[in-house]
Amino acid sequence: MSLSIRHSWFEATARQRLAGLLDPGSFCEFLPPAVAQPSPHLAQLDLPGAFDDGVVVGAGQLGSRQVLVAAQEGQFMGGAVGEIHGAKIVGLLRRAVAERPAAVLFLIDSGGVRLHEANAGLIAISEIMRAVLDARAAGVPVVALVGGSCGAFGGMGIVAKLCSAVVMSEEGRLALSGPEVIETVAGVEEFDAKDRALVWRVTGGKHRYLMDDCAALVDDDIAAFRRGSIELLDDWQETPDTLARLRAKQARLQGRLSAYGRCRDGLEIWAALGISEPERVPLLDCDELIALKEGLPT
Amino acid sequence: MNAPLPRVWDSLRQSRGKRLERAASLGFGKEIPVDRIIDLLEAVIQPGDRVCLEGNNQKQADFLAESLADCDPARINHLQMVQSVLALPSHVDLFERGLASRLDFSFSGPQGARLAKLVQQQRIEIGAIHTYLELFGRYFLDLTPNVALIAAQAADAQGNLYLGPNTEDTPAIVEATAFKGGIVIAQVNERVEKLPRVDVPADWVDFTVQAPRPNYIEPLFTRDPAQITEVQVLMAMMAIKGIYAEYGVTRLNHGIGFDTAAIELLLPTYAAELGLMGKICTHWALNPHPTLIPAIESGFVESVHCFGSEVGMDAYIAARSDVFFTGADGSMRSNRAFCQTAGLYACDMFIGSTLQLDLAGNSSTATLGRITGFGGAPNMGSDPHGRRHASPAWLKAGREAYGPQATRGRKLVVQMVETFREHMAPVFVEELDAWQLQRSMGAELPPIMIHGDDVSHIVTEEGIANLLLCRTPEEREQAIRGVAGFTPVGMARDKAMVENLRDRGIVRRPEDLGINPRQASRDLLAARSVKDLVRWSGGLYAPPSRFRNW
Amino acid sequence: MEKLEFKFPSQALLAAAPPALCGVVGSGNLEILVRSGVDRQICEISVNTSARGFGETWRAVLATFAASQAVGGTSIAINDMGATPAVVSLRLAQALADYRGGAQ
Amino acid sequence: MTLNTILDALFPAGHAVAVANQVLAGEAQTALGPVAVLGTTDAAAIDHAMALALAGTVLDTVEQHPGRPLVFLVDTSGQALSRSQELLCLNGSLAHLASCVDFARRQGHPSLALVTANAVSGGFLSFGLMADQAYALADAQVRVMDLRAMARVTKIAYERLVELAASSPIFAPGAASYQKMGAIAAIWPAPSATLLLDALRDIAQARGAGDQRQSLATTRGGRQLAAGVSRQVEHAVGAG
Repeated sequence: MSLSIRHSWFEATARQRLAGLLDPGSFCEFLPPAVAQPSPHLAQLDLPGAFDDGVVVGAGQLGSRQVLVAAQEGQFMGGAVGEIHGAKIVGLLRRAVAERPAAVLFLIDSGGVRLHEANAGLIAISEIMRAVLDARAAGVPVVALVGGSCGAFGGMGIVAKLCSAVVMSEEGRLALSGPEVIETVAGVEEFDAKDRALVWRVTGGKHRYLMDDCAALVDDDIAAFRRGSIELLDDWQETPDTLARLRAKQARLQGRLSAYGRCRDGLEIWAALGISEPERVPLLDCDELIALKEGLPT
Repeated sequence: MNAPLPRVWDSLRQSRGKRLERAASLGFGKEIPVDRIIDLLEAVIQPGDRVCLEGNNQKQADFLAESLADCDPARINHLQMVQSVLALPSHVDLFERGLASRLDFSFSGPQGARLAKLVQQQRIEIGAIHTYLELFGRYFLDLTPNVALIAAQAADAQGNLYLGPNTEDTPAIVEATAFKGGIVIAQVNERVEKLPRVDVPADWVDFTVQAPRPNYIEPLFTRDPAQITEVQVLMAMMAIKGIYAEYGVTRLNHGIGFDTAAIELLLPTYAAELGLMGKICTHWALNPHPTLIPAIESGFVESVHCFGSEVGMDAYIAARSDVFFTGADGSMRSNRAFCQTAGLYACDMFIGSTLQLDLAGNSSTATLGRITGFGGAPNMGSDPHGRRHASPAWLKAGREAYGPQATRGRKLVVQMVETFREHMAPVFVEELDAWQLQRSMGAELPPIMIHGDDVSHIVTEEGIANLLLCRTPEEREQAIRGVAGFTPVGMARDKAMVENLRDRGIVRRPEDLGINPRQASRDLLAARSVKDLVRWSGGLYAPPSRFRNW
Repeated sequence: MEKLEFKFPSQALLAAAPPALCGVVGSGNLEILVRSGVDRQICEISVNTSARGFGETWRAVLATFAASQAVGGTSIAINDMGATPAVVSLRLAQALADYRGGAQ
Repeated sequence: MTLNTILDALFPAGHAVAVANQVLAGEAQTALGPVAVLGTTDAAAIDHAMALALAGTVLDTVEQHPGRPLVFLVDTSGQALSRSQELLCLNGSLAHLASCVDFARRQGHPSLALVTANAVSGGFLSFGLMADQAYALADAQVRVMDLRAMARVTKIAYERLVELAASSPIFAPGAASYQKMGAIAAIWPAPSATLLLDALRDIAQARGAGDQRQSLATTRGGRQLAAGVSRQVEHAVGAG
């Protein structure tokens, strides 16, 4: 059965994702573990660090295109951004401006700021935001791949949406505040974080795809992320933002807010989009959902 | 000589009649309005009654439990509760509020800590902590309920009941109560004109009440494959190759932990590659574990009889009626009493996990400050000396235990544990916490779940110890130390003796079984997520929301 | 957190190789970095672990590893987040295999 | 300090700033000419409507007043916490706002942010920290999370965090930490037209220099590692 040859992106480590995403043997790591130091800030708080501080950066090839890559490790401190972690990503994006690779692939798997290094993390995310926009302004597409167990939350949710495009799996989540945070502050009636089906109807890949918040939806499979990224870059032309484009985006966001601003569940929006059996959406496989979206009235 | 006093021979029937009269005088018919349930309970229950409150492993008569707890302790008190599982806060409220004083039960799970406190305060008298079969047995001997409060899926106008897939303990409870002058009250989720099938006939049921919300069912048997570790995969490989294959185990029961879930998920992959399809794991006494779906779909499994059902499995079970026991209506019927009997007498193997093991192989899940009980594990995890039918696995184990001239076989009772639990708590200990618990509770026996003399094998990440082949208590102890890894118990092993046991095949390492630990990859699991299980089921399995990530 | 340093005599590993990393510093898990060391007859191991008070257990697990495998001439660094000895042993075997693989 | 007090102090030559839904928009006069004034008040929790209103003002300024400086007054408690906001991808609207501020920079609009009261995480990221330079009033609260909440989430003793916060700007809340860390250019004792003018001149002079926060952090001893690590990655030899 084909199930057994699937290599889940959700489950894989950052290094396993890179190994399967890039052309075999093409990856070369910058600042690899053997020459790196774990975060001194974690050590100060009596916590063990990781040699790569939870992010792997380097260069490689994707379908023979030269690319730069950054992959966050969701299993280490929730992929959260600390001083070294953030600085590695910033350095990679600056390198992209100088080197002009075919793309930067950003494998996001992060809850946002690492609280143990809160200020360093927040500022680093701000620097990453500026650096992503600098790379894009230099004509280098930055593609966010979101399908890890930590999703893309907090500042990393903002970073993902600053990228040229987002490729997601159904398992991926993309949002600002985590459901647990909303539940803690606003109560379980506002958001029951344990109702995982609801969490995914609000933040998951399928909903984001139906709402055009991600450009491509792929299966939870490393090979599918690879195919999805190659196909996306095949057709991609990175062009600088213009006033007209930002105005159009502003209008689209305004329109969407007035149309769906009162909705509280993906089911309501999907029905409003013209999907006849919205409750079936979570059960559809990736191809079925893509076909469903193509058939929707525009 | 004086004439003997005339004895009344139908006092139970008379008592039942009076209770029913009291109910009738308050205007109650068979169908009780939901807002008058407390009036009914106070009318038919008397102080000192033995009351069975249906609390199963999964299905709970939760509305009746809460209603009973809200009754007036001045009118209802000194109840003797008999129930298999004490799972809900309201079950303990009965004792805290002075309605009940004595308890016979099997398992308390989440209420274990509150229960222990009540015992220490001497506000509860525990008759005994039973296994399921013992408790059911005593329902028909000396613990027969005066009143049974049960849960059913639906009732029709006559009062016939449909129990749904989670039949569980209901048939045993109703049979004991209804045929010994007792009163049976059922909470139902719905009233329907026509039931899918009749599980309990109307004349065994005195009253029904439609509960304000469906009875609670705990998804107790759903294990997310995503949480299975490589170490569990390694142990599962060892168990399959070193025990299932060698004994040809076809009839079995599994525990509910991740260790055995790993075995279930290796059947379509690793076991199939070893050519074991059709040779092992064909007939099961088991709840419908979602992790068994890939093995069923691969053709490994011929039959599964269930203690209860599992949330989300109904459509799948209905569509696989060759495998599961289903009624003419297509839906499943489970039965804990029969399935426990199958587990005790008809299975060749029980395999499960535990929290602690001592040097004699005794195991316990008891921890200090909690009285959790046993459930059904000791029934399944014991060698029934009354068994007489033979099977290859049973005979082989018997020859290992008693020599080539053995006149009986032996059940395989396997304990499968990692040497350390989380937070580095060693599983192997010199003395079980159960002994300290016995002392602090003043109990007659320590709460040992599976006795060491019933255990045939222990599987850890370090290897398999075959206790059947041990000939002296010393050998047994060293065999256990020999698989106890880096726990203090393991490090205190006699290395030479363990190596000697290894030469005799009593202790076997992964490499002795031809297994390289590095092959133990999660890639071997037929499903690595709950979503994979849904895919295997062809979309028939509908997991509860908390197990989804889509 | 506790820092532990060990040196074990071990049969010399034949070839030095590029560093190899295995595992992740996640809950109940650890990462192991294997590099070539100085002394061909010694395996040096340094451990950063979140769990205090298990020095002797670490010594036993690592000594068993160094005695059963030829790892002389390697320097091994471990960052640990509460892995059990079973996981530690498995990761050590994987890390060593990765390191040896890199030598070919 | 009321918004009007702040506006009067910053723009004695005159200002016309309207507040709607906690979002301010308008213009003011300075010795360097007119500037656009925008931002949030009363510890606004930024939601879609606020983010889009701010982005709209930025785009209007770019279209109607090429080169006009943008002055952001920042008072935000973070982002709106609700299911309906997340359902419409709140991070997307915050990203849109950030990209509009960045677009204005590329179109030659100098930008300055002044934290007047609160600057917290997501709300701060989307516009305050996107400006060319950020400043803070002396009593402003700048942080990701207060130490008690941080202790709860990280399960590190509050007392230990307080002790470390005294010496480490890495996680200690406060504008001074952010100044050391390179994200706040200077702390102003009070809103001042002179300081504002100086700042606008500095920003105009430094145009095109790019994001200097890492090197500032090194100079000020706040982040000792970031600049070096980024440089190492930027210039690592890409050998296989």
